[in-house]
Amino acid sequence: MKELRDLATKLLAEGTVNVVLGWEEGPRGVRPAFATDAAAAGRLVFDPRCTQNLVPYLSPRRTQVKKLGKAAVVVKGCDARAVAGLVRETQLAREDVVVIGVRCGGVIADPASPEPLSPATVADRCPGCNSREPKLADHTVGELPAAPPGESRRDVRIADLEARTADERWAFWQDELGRCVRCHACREACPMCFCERCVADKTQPQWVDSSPHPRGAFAWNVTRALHLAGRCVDCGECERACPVDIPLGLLNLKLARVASERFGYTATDDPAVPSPVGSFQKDDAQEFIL
Amino acid sequence: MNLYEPYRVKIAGLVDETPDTRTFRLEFLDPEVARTFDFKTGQFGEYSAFGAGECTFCIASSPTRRGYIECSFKTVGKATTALRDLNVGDTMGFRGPYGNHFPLERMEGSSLVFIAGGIGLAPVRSVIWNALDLRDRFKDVTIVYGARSVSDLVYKRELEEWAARADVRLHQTVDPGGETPDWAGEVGFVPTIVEKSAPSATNAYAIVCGPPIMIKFTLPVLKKLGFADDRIYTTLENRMKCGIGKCGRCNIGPVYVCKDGPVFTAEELAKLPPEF
Amino acid sequence: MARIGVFVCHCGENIGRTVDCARVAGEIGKLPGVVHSVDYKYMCSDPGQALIKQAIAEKGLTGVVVSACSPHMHERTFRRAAGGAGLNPFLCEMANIREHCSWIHEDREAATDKAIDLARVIVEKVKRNVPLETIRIPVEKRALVIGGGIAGIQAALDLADGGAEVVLVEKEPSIGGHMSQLSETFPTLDCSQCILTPRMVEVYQHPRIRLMAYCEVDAVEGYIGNFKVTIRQKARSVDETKCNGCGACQKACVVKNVPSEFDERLGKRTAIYVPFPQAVPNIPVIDREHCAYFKGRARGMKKDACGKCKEACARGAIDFAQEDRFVTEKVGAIVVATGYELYSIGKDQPAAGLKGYGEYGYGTVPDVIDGLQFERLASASGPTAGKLLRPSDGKVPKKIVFLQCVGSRDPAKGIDYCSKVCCMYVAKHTMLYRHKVHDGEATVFYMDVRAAGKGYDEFTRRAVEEDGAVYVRGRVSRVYRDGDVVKVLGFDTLNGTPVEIDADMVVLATAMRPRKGIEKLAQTLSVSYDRHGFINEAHPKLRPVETNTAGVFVAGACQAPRDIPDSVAMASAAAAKVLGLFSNEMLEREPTVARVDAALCAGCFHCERVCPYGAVEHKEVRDRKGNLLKVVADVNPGVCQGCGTCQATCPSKSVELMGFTDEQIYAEVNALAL
Amino acid sequence: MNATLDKTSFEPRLTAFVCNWCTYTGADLAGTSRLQMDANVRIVRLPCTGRIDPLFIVKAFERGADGVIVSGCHPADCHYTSGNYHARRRFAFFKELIEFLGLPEGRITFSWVSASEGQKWREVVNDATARVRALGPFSGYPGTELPAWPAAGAPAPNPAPGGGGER
Amino acid sequence: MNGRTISRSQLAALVDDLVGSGVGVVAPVRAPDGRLDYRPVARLEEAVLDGGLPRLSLKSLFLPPTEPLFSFRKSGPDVAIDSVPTTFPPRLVLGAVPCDAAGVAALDKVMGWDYRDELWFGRREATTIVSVACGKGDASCFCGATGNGPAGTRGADLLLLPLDDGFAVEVVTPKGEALLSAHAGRFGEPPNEADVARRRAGLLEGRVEPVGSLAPVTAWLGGHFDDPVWDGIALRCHGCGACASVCPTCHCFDIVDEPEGVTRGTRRRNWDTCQTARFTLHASGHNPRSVQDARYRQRVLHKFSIYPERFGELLCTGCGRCSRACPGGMDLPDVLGAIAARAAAPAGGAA
Repeated sequence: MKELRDLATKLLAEGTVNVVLGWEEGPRGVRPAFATDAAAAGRLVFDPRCTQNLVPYLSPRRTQVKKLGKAAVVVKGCDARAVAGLVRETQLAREDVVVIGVRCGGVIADPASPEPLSPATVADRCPGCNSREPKLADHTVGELPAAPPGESRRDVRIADLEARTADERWAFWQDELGRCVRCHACREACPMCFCERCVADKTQPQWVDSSPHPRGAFAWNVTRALHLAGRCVDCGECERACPVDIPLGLLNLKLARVASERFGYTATDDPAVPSPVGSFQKDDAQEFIL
Repeated sequence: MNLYEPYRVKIAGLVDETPDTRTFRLEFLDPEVARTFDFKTGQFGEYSAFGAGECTFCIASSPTRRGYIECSFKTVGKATTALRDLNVGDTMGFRGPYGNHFPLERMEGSSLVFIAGGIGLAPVRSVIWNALDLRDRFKDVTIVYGARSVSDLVYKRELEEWAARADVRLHQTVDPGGETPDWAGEVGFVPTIVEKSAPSATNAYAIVCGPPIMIKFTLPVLKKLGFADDRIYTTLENRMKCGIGKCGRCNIGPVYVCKDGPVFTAEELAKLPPEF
Repeated sequence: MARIGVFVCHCGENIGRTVDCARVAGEIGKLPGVVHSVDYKYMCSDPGQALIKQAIAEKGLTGVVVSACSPHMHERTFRRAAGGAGLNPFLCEMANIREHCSWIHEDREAATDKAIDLARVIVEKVKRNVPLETIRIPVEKRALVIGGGIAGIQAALDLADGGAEVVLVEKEPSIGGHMSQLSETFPTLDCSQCILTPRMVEVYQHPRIRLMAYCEVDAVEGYIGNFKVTIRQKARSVDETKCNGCGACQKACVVKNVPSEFDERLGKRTAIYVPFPQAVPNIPVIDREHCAYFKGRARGMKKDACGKCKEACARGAIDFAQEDRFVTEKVGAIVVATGYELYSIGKDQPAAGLKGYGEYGYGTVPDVIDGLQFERLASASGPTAGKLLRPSDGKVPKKIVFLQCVGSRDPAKGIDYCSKVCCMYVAKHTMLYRHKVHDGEATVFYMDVRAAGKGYDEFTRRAVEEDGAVYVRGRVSRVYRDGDVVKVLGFDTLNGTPVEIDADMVVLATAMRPRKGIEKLAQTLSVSYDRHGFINEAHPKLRPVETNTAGVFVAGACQAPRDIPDSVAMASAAAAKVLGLFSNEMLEREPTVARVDAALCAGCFHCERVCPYGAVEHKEVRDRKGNLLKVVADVNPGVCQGCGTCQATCPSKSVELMGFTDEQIYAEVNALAL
Repeated sequence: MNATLDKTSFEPRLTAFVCNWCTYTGADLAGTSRLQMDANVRIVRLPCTGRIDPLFIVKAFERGADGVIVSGCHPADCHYTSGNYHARRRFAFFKELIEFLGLPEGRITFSWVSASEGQKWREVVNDATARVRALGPFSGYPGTELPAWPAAGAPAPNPAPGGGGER
Repeated sequence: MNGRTISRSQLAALVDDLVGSGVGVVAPVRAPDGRLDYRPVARLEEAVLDGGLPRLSLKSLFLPPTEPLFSFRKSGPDVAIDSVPTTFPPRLVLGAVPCDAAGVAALDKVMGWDYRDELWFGRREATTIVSVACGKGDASCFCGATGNGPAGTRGADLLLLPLDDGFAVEVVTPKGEALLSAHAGRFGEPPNEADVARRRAGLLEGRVEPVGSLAPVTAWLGGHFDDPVWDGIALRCHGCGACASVCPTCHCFDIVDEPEGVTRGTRRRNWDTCQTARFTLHASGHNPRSVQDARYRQRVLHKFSIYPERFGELLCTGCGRCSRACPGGMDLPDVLGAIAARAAAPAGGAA
């Protein structure tokens, strides 16, 4: 923690950056901090409650954050993939951000929860994580903690869903997506949803009904998942943001597996690795095409 | 039937004012509504292109002309594009009249100065005809109207009519560069022409409508000419959906534009937060 | 305000038989925005078109739908008609109720219902059509010719003589191609080099031809009229501006035993060499694989292992440090004339699906050679100076067996086509042989003799009748070395008897294949090729020298096996096509191109990644004060070909393909709701 | 779609998104060759499969299609050289997603049909139609009704078969 | 307390009676993921009374996330309109959380001023709301500060206060009284007043709300639109509007047309939120609220200044859902506390 605070203070003092995006104690657990002075830098924390990915704040559309000046951002390994995503898709110049990596032993699913990190509280993406130390970082702080506790539940859930009949899956998802109120919090919290105007807000024509009826919810969730196919960085923010607890991560993970199995792509914090969107192999599998 | 169900109206006529601005004359399909429908000048309505949605414009015709209403609109979005696709004889929807109005009754016995820019003439036109139809109740009537170019002037036929009337002083202008070789009117921005024509502020009211930038520069001119802030009226065009004070979209600070407006005095406007 | 006119065509009985056209017109007439809907016997007839023009004028139509045949048949017709009546041609569309309806359904009810649907879909689309202007682009009046064989030479000369600038790219050190290797040519037996070399010199000296030998096309961007070609100039290790072709370097070269490509490995050359004496340009090249200097360098030696050529060169033209260079050329058209190579007879096959002829002993029996090698043995400029001597021991062969169709017409070996020239050159070979070795016996195994062509059949008959070649109809099962002789085991299918010949030499007439690497070049040029690698012509009968990519033409044996007259004829034809293209100052193109809405574009550049044409460029968006707000995509309408992949890829749909906008497609899909 | 239709008399509606150069032309060839086929398919012509957005397919189902066909040039045949390769990736993601969401198999048919494959186009049309006919009307596609107002004594909406328990 | 008692078994029987007589009963139901949703129930056992806040507030039962306003059919130039019903079959909400019920009551004001929203009031009139006093508050709750409290009766027709076996029943409205008298046999004697008082007090025991009195905040907000307190207030805010979705009083909506083909379609009313840039964006590209600070300020002002000024009550019931739902760590009590501090600071001084 001291290492992080000292580094943030130094970067601010040297004028290397004008603001450090990190986490601080808030009224409900930790919350994002926009530290512009030493005092604020001295309040930065990193612990398993730092679940939130701060990279969405680096989107060029966040004009108010941009106005604060050049930023450093504290990232976990998973968050670093989002930085890479923004760099890969020319939303952020690598040299315009200082990346402070934190070595991570897993975070808890609900950052407001007072419970400690445990197999019961750990975020779904953490067990088995292989990017606990960001490679993209300009600075990396902290000791590498023990590996995240517990086992991934989502692998089991995907396997379970895949084992069901199509009708059962259909019923499952109609029920889950049926709660969607089309607030689009999933989109706003997503580091990779940086469009100037989302296709769901396009009215001429209205491809995606704006209504939160089952049809609109289906169209939106299909669209969201597809637009993140091969781009999702698996930071879990969409699912965390969803006020009605739709398991969006399952859709993302399913498509991440498609990207990996069909196109050999895994989300990475190396911006030089091309995403499967915009590339192809002549021998991509096409068993589903007659 | 609920609040949000529109009257069905038939397009009885249309005029292309400019390449992207069109005026519809609308007649109510329900004869009872046609007979009883009444409104006051400055009020607005929600116009439907069924399948595309609603859009908000003031009623551009005068309440003195009964049996129909008129609206003028520029093609900018989905609904206006769909409205433009309609032909004479087609059915569209209308909800209204909504909102407050220009207090013409209060202005009786006074001179009226109308200042409008571009399609901002639409709400003003309603007041103009209302006043002209009751001409003997008002003193001088002055109209300053400008647009970016000659082809952007709306209601050209009526401008000719007003120009020909002895009881109306009409100053037409286009922005520098917008004139044609045979343009007989003024060349210059509306505030400049207002200053030049210098209508008397004595016992007069000003009604100003147009793009925000025009209003911004016209208000000081009016002030200089001696118009008090509470004798200058304008209308606001915030985004609206319901038109009846529920949907929350048209709030400017504590004001619901759809109910407290759309007509405001300059005095009232000055007190509002700058969110319009 | 939509005012759509719909015109339903009966196409005589073609549509009318199964589709109730009057009902289609009636139903469509009830749609919102349709102000005119009629049916007529033949819409494409003059009176039919007149109906459209009249309705446009009288009803003030804002869009026209012709419900008739495929747009591939008559879209141009009706768009021209609409244009003639003052309507923007792109406000006219066709609903295909013939190919896609009346011709494939018998149930009149179902077919009529479907025709109504199809027409409604297009009506809804047309409502969203916007006027478009044909794109006009300037033409760069320079041509690129790829390949310096006889086809490329002919094309280059015709083009240059026709007034066009030409860039001729040849990957070998010299132009001339296979024709320069031939001894004599059929059916006249005139000397190949004698007729070719003057043309080579002409190329070299032509003021409008830029000859780029020892070069390869690396990349091609752009489109018809405006290609940008990147050409790799391979390092010769010899400064072309200094070399005067004196040959001193070759004399000095210590490496003298490199198998000569020009002599089909029957002769030797030095490491620094010109392929043959009449080479154009007459500038040597260092074969770095064999050169002692470079071999030393490759072994990591600090000291120069050699340098004799450099010492020998009085003009200081040897440049060991030379590297590949890239130059770009702007051209308006491209002629592909990369020629052929012979089917590799051994087991080592360059392409999947091809099998070798191990049973014929090629490569293991020195006296089994292919046709080109025979040409070199027979050529006065060849390794034997024109004396016919067999490779193994230099003896004069008294008995030569010629095998036709080695590879060709043999689906089992992977090639099912006829190589076309072999029957003729085998006949020629027997004659050359008999002219040089009067007592020699020439036996030809053939499947049949294909000698269609002016003077061709006479030529093959002459081989038999005047020069005594023995033609045996049948296949050879095995060729092997037996002491001093080459045993040929075959079967005479006319007599039904096995044939066994003790030959001194065997010549295999192997199949012609396109040049190695043709697929890569074709992909670079975005032209299609068949499964053998031959470039596809745009139409086998009507557009034989065009490809499916506008502005790219094809000549010679890279399109299919061709002999010299065919290749030359194609080359002239291609040149004529290019000159026709160049006779226009501007080209007209359909305005089906993508446009980016800069306000909505977030600049993720997925569109750039998927664009097959590199049409997406970067554009800076600045505020009034000049501050950079963002960098967005921008489509170069001249380069865009209108596939629309960008739009489907764009997550926010900030790019629209004109003619197939989201609004139009949405309207079409929406129109299919019951 | 009218879900009450007798299944045996049910004639499905299929929307086909095809490229202009291969499949549309192949369908033209089928016509020229007078190859009789089911009349259930309505073609929407696009320049290239590269232009086909999964949104089109979603919208087609929203507008009552019981099935969708997507067809274009074979790999390496694309008129625009690579539009179909990009489309293939897009369709792979879409197909896997939509199946994961439980869309009944057989509602969507992907195919490559070249300009010379009129015969194949007929097979694609007839097979797809037969598949969708067997599946019945797609009345299960999400609609616009919310289950908000409880009918008298209506049971709580059943948490999907197997939809509960494990979260 | 003016009421009666009802045992659990009698309450179960009451539900059976109601369901049997065709009244829809809605109650908090445990979803497979453990969260609560207001859903129709057939029997009391399905309901979870006093289990805390359901995911979405009670407002969704009266202003559904989406609802049709009417449908239309076109034929040539003509359009026919098919209305939707504005009367609804009877319904009972059992187990409304008091802060949710209070939200519905607050919304009656805006839905009824001048123009009366028939769809809202049609549902209101058809629905009887039975609240259950809340014992599940957490650190984000501030219902006390909004004047309601865990046993608040605002918006409820009846209020149930849990006893050892069953509930004390407080009659709040004539509609509640009607329910009680129609099913009088199900209800028992009035409860022990002292016990009720003790239990009421117990609900507040140990509770510390994250923000104190809101009166100074409301008083201060009106004149401080441009105060520096707003600068950077929403840096953390994603503008996602999750807060508005879960809020019992956020009622902004959108009206959209959804075509179902060339000739048919439906006009719908859908939830919307002032937290997105799109909300006020003009077709011209001009946006009166161009930054998130302005949008967040609008939300605060609407709840704590505009609405009180116009309708005499807060547009917030202190349920705390917005804080819990926020993915960016925005916390309304925290913001209100900052404003209160600012209001308390000497004029012009720093907060």
